[in-house]
Amino acid sequence: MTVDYIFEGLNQMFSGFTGNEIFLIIAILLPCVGCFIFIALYGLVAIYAELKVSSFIHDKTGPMGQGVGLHAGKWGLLQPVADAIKLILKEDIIPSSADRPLYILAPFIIFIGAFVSFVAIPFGEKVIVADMNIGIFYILGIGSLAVIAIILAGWSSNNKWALYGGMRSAAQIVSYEIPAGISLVVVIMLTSSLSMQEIIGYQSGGMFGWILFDNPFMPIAFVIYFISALAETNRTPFDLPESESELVAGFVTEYSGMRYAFFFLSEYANMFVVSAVAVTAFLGGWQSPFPNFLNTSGWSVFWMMSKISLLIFVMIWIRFTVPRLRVDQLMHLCWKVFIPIGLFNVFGVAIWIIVRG
Amino acid sequence: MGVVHGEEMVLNIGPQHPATHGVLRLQVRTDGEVVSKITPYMGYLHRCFEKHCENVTYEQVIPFTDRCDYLASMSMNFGYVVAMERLMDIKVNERVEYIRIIMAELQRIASHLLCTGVFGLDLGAFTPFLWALRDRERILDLFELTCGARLLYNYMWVGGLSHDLPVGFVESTFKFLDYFEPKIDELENILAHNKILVERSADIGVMPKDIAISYGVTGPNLRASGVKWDLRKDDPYSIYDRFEFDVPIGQGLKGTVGDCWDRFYVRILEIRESVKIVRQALASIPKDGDVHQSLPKKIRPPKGSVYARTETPRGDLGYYIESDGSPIPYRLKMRSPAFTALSVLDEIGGGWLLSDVLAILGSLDIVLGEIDR
Amino acid sequence: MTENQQKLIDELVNKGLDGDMDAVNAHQDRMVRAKAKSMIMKIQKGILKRPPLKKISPEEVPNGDIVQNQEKKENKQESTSAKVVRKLLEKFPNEIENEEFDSHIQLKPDKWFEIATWLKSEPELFFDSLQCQMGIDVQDDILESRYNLHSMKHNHYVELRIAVSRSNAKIPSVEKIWRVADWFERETYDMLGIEYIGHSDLRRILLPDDWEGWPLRKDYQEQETYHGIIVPKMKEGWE
Amino acid sequence: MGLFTNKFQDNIIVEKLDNLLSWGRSTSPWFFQFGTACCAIEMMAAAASRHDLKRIGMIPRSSPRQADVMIVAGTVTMKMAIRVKKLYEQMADPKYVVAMGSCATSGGPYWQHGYHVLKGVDLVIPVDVYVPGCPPRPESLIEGLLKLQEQILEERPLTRKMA
Repeated sequence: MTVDYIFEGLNQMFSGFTGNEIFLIIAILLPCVGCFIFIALYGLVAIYAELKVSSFIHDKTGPMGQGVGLHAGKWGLLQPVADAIKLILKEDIIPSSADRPLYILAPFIIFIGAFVSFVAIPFGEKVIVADMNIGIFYILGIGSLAVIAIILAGWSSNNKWALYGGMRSAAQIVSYEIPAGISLVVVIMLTSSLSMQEIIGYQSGGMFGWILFDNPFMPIAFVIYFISALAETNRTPFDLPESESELVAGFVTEYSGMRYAFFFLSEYANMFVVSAVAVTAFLGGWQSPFPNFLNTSGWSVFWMMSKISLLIFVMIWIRFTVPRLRVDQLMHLCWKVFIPIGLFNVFGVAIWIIVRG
Repeated sequence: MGVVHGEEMVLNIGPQHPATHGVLRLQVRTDGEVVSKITPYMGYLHRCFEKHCENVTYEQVIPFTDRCDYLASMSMNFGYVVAMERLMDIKVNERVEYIRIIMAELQRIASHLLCTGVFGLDLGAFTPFLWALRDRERILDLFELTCGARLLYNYMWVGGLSHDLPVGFVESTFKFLDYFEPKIDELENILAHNKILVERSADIGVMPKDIAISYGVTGPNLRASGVKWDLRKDDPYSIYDRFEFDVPIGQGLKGTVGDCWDRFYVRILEIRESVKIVRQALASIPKDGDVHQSLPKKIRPPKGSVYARTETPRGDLGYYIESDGSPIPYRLKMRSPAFTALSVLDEIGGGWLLSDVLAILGSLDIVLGEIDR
Repeated sequence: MTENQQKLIDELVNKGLDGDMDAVNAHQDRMVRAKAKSMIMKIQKGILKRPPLKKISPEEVPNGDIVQNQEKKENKQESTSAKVVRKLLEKFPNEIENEEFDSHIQLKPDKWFEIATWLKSEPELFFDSLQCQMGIDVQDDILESRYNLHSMKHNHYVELRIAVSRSNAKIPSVEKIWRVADWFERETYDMLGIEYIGHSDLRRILLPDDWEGWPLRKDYQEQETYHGIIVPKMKEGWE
Repeated sequence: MGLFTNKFQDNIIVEKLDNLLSWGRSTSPWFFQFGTACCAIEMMAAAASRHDLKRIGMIPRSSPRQADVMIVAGTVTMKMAIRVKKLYEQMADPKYVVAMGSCATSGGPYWQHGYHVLKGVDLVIPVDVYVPGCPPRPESLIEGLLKLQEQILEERPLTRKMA
């Protein structure tokens, strides 16, 4: 989509120039750079939000930029920037006993997984990097890259805590992809499309057109998806891979400086991606919740972002409210609760579609 | 298909680990996530308390007792002065007794608050911990008002107290209690009846009665196993026999008697009982009485020995003092409750998952300063 | 002069002769005080003989129920001690070393394990909980291991002491009877070097394994360095 | 980072970059929860609701790899001293140490007869800021950390040092 527009635009601007292939490369690179900058900026905002929200839940003030010299701005707004600068310039330690290539590779893989998913997220009718006809399938597939990265990180660090974190994470993410997938299957059955834009198109006409309110099975599917998404992003109550009071820092125990920052950033990027999928599949995507109210293409980015932010806020809220589950309880919840309910949901929706015609 | 056994892995938890509440090392044998044997290694905070006691005078021992259990310094002082007064046969006046009990019970609330909060933290709930610390700060304010220190007080002296209560203490304590009582419900709601916390702690690490007694486990841990044993009731020291309060015991409301949840919940119930005691004591405290009245001119206890026990937030604290008639103790042994509580860990912690072991450790409420001394 | 008074004077005289004149001076009755002092003078001059020390031999421990009950009311601790002694003598004669049982019972180390088993299983005593176990360096080359026992059922206490010489500091372990003794004995071993025979895992518990010496012995000298770190109290430039 | 440390001549660009870097470091010193004894409780109190170390940008980390400041809160014993050194070595540069309380500074009340107590953590690792007190109040810990921030702010990470 966006790539096409940029390619055409460039062609028109420099009509007469022959090397079209260069334009194509530029047209592909530009959205990528845009995405990267977006993720970086969004990461800073999300970290700041997490600090602040958690602080308010804890009866604190959070970063206030108090300190000496050039402090971190009003309300500590520059706090994440300072964190980033510090992390970039910290010493990069690779333990001598670590598996060096894998150790270096892991943070990149996890970041690539999060980064590539952004390609298929629609922020508006035209604002999408690539509107694939298998968009939702693509995001689910790419999202699984995180498992590989976490296992690599846990294994290559040659640290027992990291290994525990990696193994727990592998079991957890692989398991929770099934209920997440099943609850999205329901959506696909309704819309009979895998394309993100078409799913959103199905939900036009305000809040009550959303798939969430489409039939009585959908809220169940939404809850299952959202909880599975929490598990996939390793957030409390499913933060077993990096559970601080058990495994020190889990699979990132040995990482420092820039490499740690990548893990940190991709956690927030993953949160964004799963929230975006939830918004697309259940909450009407970039459409306005009220029919014909601010429903222009300019406002669509706003609606999309605010819905995603709401879900991210809920994720932070849950993180600072509930304790952590245990490994076996986690698996129990997935295999014995979510998957049966999810399958029942699929069955129910299928009948619903037939009955409704 | 038989049961598949992997190779066992030895895991060292600590000495610097967020779950060990200080500097404790647990050497854990694990098969996957299942823990088969736990060997605690302590002594990372061995500060030679008993050697110090053999080198300083009886008065100077009190600050060192403070530093042993830094979460319940008042109770540690209390135990020592009770032992010394028994050895020297000193009677203190009514006002001193009342103030001591108020302080000890406030300290019990503070200590249990931290313990319940940290137990939540071990299970991954971060917020209740900070809320508990927030309320604890208010108690520390009261202590600060009284003796100027926040954590280590050196407040109770042999035969008296270092300071009398400040003006307005009774009112501010009543005010605190009025503020605090709804907060207990809040803590109970967010932690004790949280579904996930119940799942994580009920039926986990069950400690039967006989094991608890054989291992010398005391205090809330013993009471959670269903033994109604509280020195304040069964062997009253000071003036505890004048107050009305219950001794909560574990009932297995969510699982078996003596599981982690019981140990955790008994502490919340004890906070309520302590609030009761403080209210009664504040209401009936005598207005006059010099807190320095029975301070001895010099502390030279007669030749002999004494073993006195008091109930601290963590259990029976015993001081064994051997005196040779000089102003310096010949030998002073502290029988610390957390020391025995930790020794039971291997017995009740084997066979559980790694996360459970840390939950059990959290529910035993250990303080390393007191274990290592 | 009544018999009681005479006994009291004897006691005071004995105390005074042992160096504790405070006890004599602190006595309230002037008559008794004066008599005691004059007696001490006479003894020191060699006119009189020193009165015999009061002794309670095991046979004199009251057996009658009425007497025992009276004593129970007066002093619970003492009565438990006496009861334990009476029963102990029936079962294990020749194991008690001391003659005064007011505060404690002194045992010989040899049969300690059997005695401990019996103490826990005997229904009338039933010491099911070992409150405290400690070691102490009594001067004159003697180390003592002291046990404070308590019964949850009967709510009574007793203190037992076992003395051994430094050169042969070996005491049977009671780890198997009261599980809590496991760590207590390890601690005593760590601090004083008393060896507990039969202990399953007698290692240092608080100090590092490669530490030298037994810190709570009175003649302990700190080691100079530990793994290259200076141990003693003086830092460069202090004082 | 080691690649660029102290490699550049002093000029206007390097100076500005230096300022930026030291600002980043001083504003976000994540601390390693190294609580050993009584002072650890006061450190927790300082990080908790009333005093709130997050205000000055300090976040607790439990892995030494990701921490910048090691607050040695409490008595360090001989048995622990070896581990302290090891943990310090595991931290990534730039790293700073705050000795909190008299025990970590000099052995505190245990300096005379404490045969097993390290008489000051500076015998094992270099210390940047000493916070006195037994235990120091959270306010004094925060004061010490602000002193540390001042110290970091004056650093010139990139500029070549005059020999």
